[in-house]
This record gives sequence, structure tokens and C-alpha cells, in this order.
Amino acid sequence: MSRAAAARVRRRRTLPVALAMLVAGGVVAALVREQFVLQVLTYVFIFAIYAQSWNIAAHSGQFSLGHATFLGLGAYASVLLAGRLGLPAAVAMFVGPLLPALAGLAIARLCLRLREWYFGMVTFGFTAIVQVLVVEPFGGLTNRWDGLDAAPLWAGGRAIETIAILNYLTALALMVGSYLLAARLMNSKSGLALAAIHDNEVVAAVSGVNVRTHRLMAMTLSGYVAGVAGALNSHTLTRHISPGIFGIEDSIWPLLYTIAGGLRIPEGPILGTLVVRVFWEWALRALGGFESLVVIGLALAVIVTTFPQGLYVLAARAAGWAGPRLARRAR
Amino acid sequence: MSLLRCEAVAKSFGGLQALAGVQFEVGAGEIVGLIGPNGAGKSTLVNTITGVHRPEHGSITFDGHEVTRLAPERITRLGVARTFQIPQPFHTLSVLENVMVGVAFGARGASLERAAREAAELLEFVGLADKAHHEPQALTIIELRRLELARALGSGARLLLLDEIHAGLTPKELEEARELLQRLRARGVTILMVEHLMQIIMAVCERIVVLEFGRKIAEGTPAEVAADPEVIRAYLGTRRAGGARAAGA
Amino acid sequence: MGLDAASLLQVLVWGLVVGSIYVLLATGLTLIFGVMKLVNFAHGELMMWGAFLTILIAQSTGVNPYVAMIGSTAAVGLLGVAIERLGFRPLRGTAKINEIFLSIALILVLQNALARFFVPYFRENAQIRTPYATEYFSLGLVNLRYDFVILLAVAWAITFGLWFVLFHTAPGRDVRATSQNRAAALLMGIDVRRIDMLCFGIGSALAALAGSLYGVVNPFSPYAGTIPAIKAFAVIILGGLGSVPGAVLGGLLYGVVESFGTFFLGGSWRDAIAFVLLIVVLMVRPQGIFREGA
Amino acid sequence: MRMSYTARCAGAWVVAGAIAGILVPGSASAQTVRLGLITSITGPAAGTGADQQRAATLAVEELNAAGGVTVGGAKRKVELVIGDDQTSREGAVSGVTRLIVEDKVNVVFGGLGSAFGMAALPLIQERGIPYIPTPSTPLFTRTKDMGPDPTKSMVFHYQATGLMYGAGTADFIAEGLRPVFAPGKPIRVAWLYQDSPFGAEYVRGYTDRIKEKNLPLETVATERFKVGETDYRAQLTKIKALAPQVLVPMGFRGETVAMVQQAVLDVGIDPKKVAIGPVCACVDDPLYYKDLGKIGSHTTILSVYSTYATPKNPAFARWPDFRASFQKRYGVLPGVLGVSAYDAVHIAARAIERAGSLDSQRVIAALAALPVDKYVMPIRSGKTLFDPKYREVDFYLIAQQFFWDEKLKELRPRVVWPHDVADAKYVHP
Repeated sequence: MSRAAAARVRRRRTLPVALAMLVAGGVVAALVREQFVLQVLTYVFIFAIYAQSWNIAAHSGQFSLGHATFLGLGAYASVLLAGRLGLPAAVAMFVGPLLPALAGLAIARLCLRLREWYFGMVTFGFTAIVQVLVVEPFGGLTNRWDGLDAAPLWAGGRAIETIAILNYLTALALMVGSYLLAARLMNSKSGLALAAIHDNEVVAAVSGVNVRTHRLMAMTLSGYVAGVAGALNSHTLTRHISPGIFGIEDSIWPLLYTIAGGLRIPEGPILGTLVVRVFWEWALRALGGFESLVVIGLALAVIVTTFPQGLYVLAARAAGWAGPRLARRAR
Repeated sequence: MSLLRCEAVAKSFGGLQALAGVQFEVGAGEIVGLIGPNGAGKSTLVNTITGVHRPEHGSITFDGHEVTRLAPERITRLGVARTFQIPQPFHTLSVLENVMVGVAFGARGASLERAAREAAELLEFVGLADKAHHEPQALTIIELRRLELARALGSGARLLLLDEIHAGLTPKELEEARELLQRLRARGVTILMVEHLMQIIMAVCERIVVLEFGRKIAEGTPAEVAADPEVIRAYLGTRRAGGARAAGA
Repeated sequence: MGLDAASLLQVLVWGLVVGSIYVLLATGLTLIFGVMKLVNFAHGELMMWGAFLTILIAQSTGVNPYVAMIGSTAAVGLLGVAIERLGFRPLRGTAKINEIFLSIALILVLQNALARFFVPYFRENAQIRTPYATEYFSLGLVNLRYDFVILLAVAWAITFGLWFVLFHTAPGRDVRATSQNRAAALLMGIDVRRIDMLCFGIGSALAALAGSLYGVVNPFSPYAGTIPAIKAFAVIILGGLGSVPGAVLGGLLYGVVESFGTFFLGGSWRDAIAFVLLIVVLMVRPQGIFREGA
Repeated sequence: MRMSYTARCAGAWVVAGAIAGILVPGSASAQTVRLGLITSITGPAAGTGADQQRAATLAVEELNAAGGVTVGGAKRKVELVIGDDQTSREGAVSGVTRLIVEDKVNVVFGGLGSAFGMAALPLIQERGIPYIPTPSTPLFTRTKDMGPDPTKSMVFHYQATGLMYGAGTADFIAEGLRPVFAPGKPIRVAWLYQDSPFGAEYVRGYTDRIKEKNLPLETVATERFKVGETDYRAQLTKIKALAPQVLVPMGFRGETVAMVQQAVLDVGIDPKKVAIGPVCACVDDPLYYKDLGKIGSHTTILSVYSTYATPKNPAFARWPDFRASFQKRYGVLPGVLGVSAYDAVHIAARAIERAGSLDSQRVIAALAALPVDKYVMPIRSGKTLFDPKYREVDFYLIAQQFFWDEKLKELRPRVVWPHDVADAKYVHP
């Protein structure tokens, strides 16, 4: 009995889920001709990557309220590399995020003794500070509040529809990549350490877990992934960045999407971003104005009060997939 | 030969001197009891030995290694493990995974697969095999203590610090616990146990260290300690004063 | 560059005025945190509802805005009770982060519901006009408008009143007991759920009062509460979560540092400088100023 | 076993994708001329956004009352489609995307915030849709991305730019204020301006003009504040200590009202010694006159459209009629940003008629070739509507001084500059 149970722990199927997402995303791309839907889904994929990065940090108990720091630094670094050094956007997109990775490391190092609200507030504070740094001392480089235009990932010469599809597929592929990364991490030995740290740092430490290294690792990785999302977003969808990216809103999205989908579950951020964003766009369209935002807020409140474990657990329960482990994770 | 040696260990919180020059040794294979009234500094001592607190003065050596300023995980990997007065399981992990953390990151540093296997064996050892996939919330307080014990053992402990794992047990449960201690000893584990229950201390421990206000006031066999006038005074004295000064756990 | 005593004193006064508003906001937050261990990020939206209701009551009945504040404060207090009952209570025992999620949802609801009524009346901004808006007296080097004096008096009277209730009355003792150990308070027969509701209501009412006072000295809009409320969180973290003296000291410190930061470094630094302070303090005392180490 | 799991996963994600497809409806109609207004319907700027929406609706109603727009011989009705920029950059991107790819509008116009308009610009360039932005930044038509040949651009900027306002501010201070406050000496000017692209350009226009004309203006302070800030006292205290003769508070309407009030009442900057203004034309709105109150007496404003005054010059001739029809339709008067949206609708309609087609390229060409018509915003240059070099419009700026009207209990303006259109002299309090 116990040995069989032990064997079951490792069996989390991530590759099939990744394949399924690719297939489903491809099918949608092949069938849907509506440009706007593709655009919304591209946004969903990019922000699912961003939410996943937040999810990675959250898995280690580091609930950041200032993840826009990493999103924004990734975007700025990549756009500057592409703009000033002439690096291809496809390369800059992966080199630039080394900056937010470094920022993640530095912030995690400074915040080692902080947790919960203390950690959240300090990470939030860093976003405000980084914004001023970008505007003031580095204003010459960043063009201050005017912002910078971002080089397109898929260069002109192609039809707009083709570029839209390419952007969509790039975002899809990277989202699946970030999913695999997060899923593999959470199921790995390090993932177990991060979960232990999430639950109780002191007990984790006296069980032999190097809390410091793992916390730093999680935030560095999270910073990098968030940076890639920021870079991808600016080279595909917005094509322009400004210090406004270091605002409150962009720090809230990953938290909102991840919790709605399922906290500390690799599928959570993806499902959450998809459902919340699509509902959001629909509500804005169907109702318009302030009323739509009130309805969205109420819907989110209902989601969290009725399914505090998130939509993934709800869906998995409905489909009969959820073991006790899943329910525990989301708590 | 001594496995653990504490020399002049001092630790204070704000103005409160929780430990004031504590000195004692634990030999390999021994079961040593650590007793004292509330606020005597027992839990602080356990925290200091395991690296959760850093002492201001003094030195702690384990198995010849100086561990005074080591990080908790380094001390654990050398072979020191502990349980907590109030069980603190990893509440989002299953019972099995709780133990796996110890096996995977403790002295043995096992791979996940091996950790799962060994953790399952340890759960069998402490009698929780059938709860392996439960969540810790579903466990009783006694089961939680056993879970803590399994996690601590999993980290490859040669020295086990047990912080009041017997409080609130029925006589029958106490008997089971005592039997478990004997089996632990049979595995070659050295034990330093903080305990309020004199009954079990007297029955199990070979040697007893008594703390009061952060100082060691007595040390010796159960019989010697029980007869020590200082100890009697300390115990009767604090009963009246009540346990107002609890050191942080 | 303007380093004369009059300017510095004047900047200090601005810092204390802003700081007093932070104190009111932070006291409410810390009261809620104390008993429920949760942070309502929609505190700033309750604040703006307070300001809006004050202006609405004052305009429709013609009473002095300072009298209208009683009505708006009570109304938002009741709204807070409803939010606790319907929103936060069902979340007890789930992940802490869910409470942040809920408060973000509440921000969306409260902010946009307010904007829905506010914008047709006032468009972007409104300001609460008191009969004393142009009256001021000179204190040697600095000028002080009557409204500032009233603001300081009300803010500090309320803060001390709250401190008195907490430390010298039976309900206050129940609140403190719940704050220190919820389980023990429950065993002692304290109805902790009622304490939750009470504290959330009072905290929300304090936010409304802070908002009304803010609206007298600054223009406000449905969106103007978010930043002050976040700073109020920073304040209670700076002071130590759950600590009322911490909220008071932290609030004043924040206001003053912000004011001088703006004066010396320029307006771009206003928000950031306060967070620099927070980070520096937490590096030295990770638990905040007024909280014992864990 | 494994396959079925994969299949189930794929099924779930397809269902999720399908929900996405169903929830986002698509619609397109080829029967009408579709004009897309991108402005703030929600968010902090929603009030002014509503003004733009009303003004644009009025213009569309006027066009349709006249039977619509003639495209290739057939009359077509005009349809106004509203895109909400949610007063944010992300919102602008999503709102413009929706206008273009989902609503398939023929022209995009409007907008309040330069930053939001700029955020959406790459999308518009990519799709080659004719765009008539009404926020102020000149970057719309001057960014290097427009390429070496600006005549290939699809952007036609219809708003006085920050550069124009800045230059006008310098001119007015030199010609209108210096003779009163510092005759024969350089006049000391302090700025408190919004830390935004708009604010930066405004100050740039001002300093450029001083250099260009070698004006006797000494700038003693350039303090900034973040957009949305409501407390300017620390900066104003600093400015007061520098003893300027002119204080230019530059920001949006609510910000400007608060800056003037805090300067006079709280910080104690004496309007008798320090000229306050000219404030930005973008605040010329009935609410500014109402909100500022008596405290604003004798302060000045640089305007491109005045809510109440009408200078005696043909360039301003359309103002009374427009005010009357707006008042009749909505019961209130519009602000300057509403006016530009109103004009933009008429300009777009006229261009489409000239193009004789809804084809983007032909509408763009028609916009580039438009002659002056009787629009509401005052245009100085005479012949061409959009300057061929930058596709901006050279608007006619005026300065007004506010006076307290005891009967109305509100401020009312008098035009004091430039001298050829002024109906009053600047009054030193």
C-alpha cells in the first residue's frame, strides 16, 4: 500500500497537457478567422506567462505585489537592446530579461527576512522606486515619460494577418514552454523544497532545506519569466513601452489571473487568464462603461468566495481528476 | 564520547536573558532529559542548538563540528533533527511529502524517488502508513507528533531533539510513545528531550539537565535530580508564580 | 534654494497634515488587521466613498460639510460591515492571498460604482467646500487655513478616542484580546465574529472620515484613494502590523518624509521616497518599528 | 490510458478556446461610414471623455440630418463607434484594436491623453487606418517611425501641441505680463508642470521660444508633479521661496484648479505680486470657471477655444453657433477637447466625401489635400488645414484673464492677448 502510494507522488502528467494546449491552440488558430479573437488570445498567452512567473514565486511563499518591476524591466531591457544595439527582437527578448532576473535576485536577497505582507509591500515599493529610476536617472536612455517604440518581433513585409498569427503562435509556444518549466519545477525536488518553504520556513530549514538559496532561485527564475512576458508583450502587442508599465495595474494582473485559475498549480495561471480575460472583454463589450467593470468586480468576488481554490480545481473536480493533492496545493 | 557539547551558551531577547551560560554534554546513544519550569529557556536552547536562533556567546559542537553559527539546514545535514512543541506540519503537502522533505534535504539528500520510498518506510515505522496521502489537517495531535518525528528521522538524525512530544497523552498513548522511544534508541539515535512529564523523563532518561531562568541548576541521573534541593525549590517556586515568561518557540 | 526656516517649517506642516490623514487610514487598517489578520486593499475606495457621500449630503441638505461627515462616516461603516459579512467572512481559513484577490475585486466594484454616480456630477474631480475655505491665520512663519486646523483636531481627537476605547473600555479589551489570540478569546466567551464585524465597520468608517478630510484639502476622484491607501499599508507595515502606536508614528513619519522628499528631490520622487523609507526600516527591523520579533 | 488523458486535456482547452470565440462577438456592416472615437469612457478621465463623446455625437447627428455622407454618388449614414481607452495605455491599445479589427472603422479619431494615443499609434501605423488624434503631443506626426517622408503618414494631428502652447506661453509672458510686472527687466518665471510627455513638450516649447526669439524671461523653477497628484504644496512652497513674478501651473483641469488654490490659499503666493498663469488651454471648460471660484480672479489662461469669450476675428466666428447648438442638445457647454472631437468628425466626413471611397489610402490622400473649412477651432494659417511638413494645424492661440462675476458667482474671461484680437487690457490686481 504505502509503496504504491509513494510511487503515485511522482506521476504528474505535464507533457500530455502541454501537447494538448499546443494542439488546442493550433486548432483555434486554424479555425478562428476573427482578428480580434486572435489578438485577445495572444494577450491571454502573454499574460499567462506573466501570471505563471508570479505563480512560481508564490509557490515558494513569496507573494509579490510588485511583479510589474520584472515585467517592465524585461520590456525595457529588451526594447533597448533591440533599439539601441540593433539586436534582433527574437534575441533581445531572451537576453533582456536577464535584467529582471538580476532584479529578482537582488530583491529576494534584500527581502530574505521578510514574509507575507512585509514581503508584498516591499516588492510593491520597489516598483514605485524602479519607475522613478527609469524616469529620472535613466531618463536619457528611456526617453522619460514619452516611452520607447518597440521593434516588432515579426518584421514587416508580411501581411498583417500573417504577423498576427505568428505573434499568436509565438506567444502560445512560449506559454506552453513556461508551463512546462513551472510544472517541471513544481514536481521536482526543488519544487518540494519551495512548497515546504511556502508552508513553514523554520521547519523547512530544520528539515535541511536551504531556504535562502531556494527563495533566491525562485525569484530569479520568476523575474526572468516575467521579463520574457514583458518583452514579448512589447514586441508583439503594444509595440510601445512607457514608465506606466510600473503601475499598480500590471502588478495586479498576475495575482488576479493566478488565483482565479488556481494558485500554485501550473495550469492555474493559464486557465485563470483565459477565463478572466475573455469574460472581461465580453463584459466590456456587452455592457460597456463603469457598469461593466462593476459586474466584472462582482464576478471576481463571487469566484473567490465560492471557489477559493480556483477554477482549475473546480474544473478538475467536475471532471473527476482532482486528487487530494490538488486541493491541498490550492489552499 | 560526547556527541553534542554546549559551552557557555547565552541568548537574550530584548532585555530578557533566555539563556545565560548553559553548559552540558550529550553522549552518543544517550537519552537525556531537559527539564525546567515554564520560561526556563528549554525551547530557546533547542532553537539555539538547531540554528534557528544564534547565540550571543558560547559555542555548540556536534560530533566534533563547530555548529554555533551554522545555518539551520547545515546543522540538520550534519545529523541534528528536531520536533516542535506545537506540531508544525507543511500544511499544503501530504503526510508522505512532509516526510519526504526531510529525507530529500536532510543528511541523506536523497532523490525524490528514493525519498518517497524511504518516507513511506518511516511512516510505517511511526505507524502512519495508512495516512500517507492524507493531508496533515486530517491528523490528530498525536499523529501530527509522530509525523514530526518521522520527518525528523527522515533527515538522517543522529541526534534528535524532541520538544514536549508527550504532553496531553493518555496512559495508553504514553505507553506506546515510550515503546516508540525505545525503538528509536534501537536505531542508534541519540535523544535530547524537553519534557514536562516527570513520569516519562524518570522512566526513559539516563541523565537529566535542569534549567531555570536560562541557567543550568542541576544535572545528573533521574534519582539525583529528583533529590536535588535546588530543583525542588525551582519547581515548587514557579508553580505559584505561574508561567508568565514564556520564551519564544 | 529656499532653505529658509519658514519654508522648512511650512513643508513640515504639509507633511503633518498629509501624515494625519495617513494616520486615520492606517489606524483603521491596523485595527482590522489586528483582529482578522487581513488587509483590505479596497480601503482607499471606501475612503473616496466617504468623501463623495459627504459632498452629496452637504450639497443636498445644505448642512456644514463637517456635520455631513457624520452621516457619510456612518454609512461607509455600515458598508464595511456588509463587506465583512458577505465577502471576507466566507474566505476565513483559505489562502491569505485570496483576501487580496477579494479586495482587488472590491476595488473594481467600489471604484466604478462610485465613478458611475460621481462622473455625471463632478466629471474628473470634486472638492468639498467648507464655509472656512478662505479663512486662515498666521502663526509667525507659517500660514494655516482653518480647515487644516480642523483636520488636525478631528484626526487626532478620533485617534486618541480610539486609543482610549481600546485600552480603557470593556469592548476595547475584547478587541485587544481577539487581536492577541483569537482562539483564546473565543474560549473566553468573546464573540469574535461580532468583533470582526465591529472592527471592520469602524475601520471602514475611519477610512470614510479620512477621505472626507482629504476631500476638504485636496481635490478627489473615485480613483484618488488607491495610492493613499497603499501608502497606509506601507505605514502599518512600517509601524508593525496590528500596532496602533506604530500606525500613528508611521503615518506621521511617512507624511513628513514624503513632503520633504518632494521639496528637496522634486515631485517625481513623492511616491518612491516613502517606499525607500519603508525598505530601509524593514532591512533593519523586519517586523516593523513597534512589533516584537517573532 | 495516456492518450485518453491527453485527449481529455486537449478537449478541455478546445472548449475553453471555443468559449473565448463565442464570448467575443464579431460584427461588421458595410452599409455605413464608420467613424471610431477612441476616448476615455471609463477611468479617471471619463468625464472629459464624455464631453468628446457628446461633441462627436452632435457632429454625427448633424451629418446624418443632412442625409449622411456622399460616397461615390450614394448617400451613406454615418455611424459613430466608441472605443474606450479606459484612461490607460493598455486600454488604448485594446480599444483601438477593437475599433480597427472588430468594428472595422474607416477613420479613428479623438483621445485625451498623449500617452494613450501614442501607445496605440504602432497599431494604427501597421494597419494604415486614417487617424485624427486630438491629444496634444506633436510626436503623433513627428516620430521617426513615420519615416523620412511624412506625407506617407496616415496620422493627421488635430490639436494645438504642447510645443505651440509652450511657445504661446512664452510670448504672452513677454508681451502681456512683462510690461506690467518687470518693465525693462527680465521677468522671473516659475513652472509647476505635469510630469508627462504633454508637460515635457509644453516646457520644451516654452524654452525653445525663449531661445528662438531671445525673450527676456528668466526661468527660476521647473518643478514637476506626477499625473494624478493632488497635493502640490511642497513644490509651491519651494517656488514661493524663489520669489518668481510669474507662476505657470500646468496640468489637467482638476490639477490646475488645485494648484491655483493651494498656491494662493495654502502656500500664500500673493496674486498681487505674482501673476498666476497662463494656465493650459486644455482646462478651458465650464467646470474650470465654476470650480476655481473667486480665488482665480485675475489669473490668466492660454486658450485655443474659449468657453465664454469670442474674439473679434473671422477665425473665431464659428464659436457662438457651436456653443448654441451644443447647449441646445445637451443643456451644457462643451470644453476644448469636445470641440476638437466635433471638428474631427466633420473633417473625416469631408475627407471621405472628397475621396469618393472608403479606401484607407484614398481617404488619407484626401485628408492631406483638405482645404480650410469653417470648423470651430481657430486656424491661423489660412490655406491648408494640415501643414504638409508635420500634418499639424497652426491654431490661433489667445490669452484670457478671469474676472469674478458677482451676479453669476462664477469667473468670466476677457481676451487680453494678442493685442489685435483683445477686447480688454490685462488688469494688474
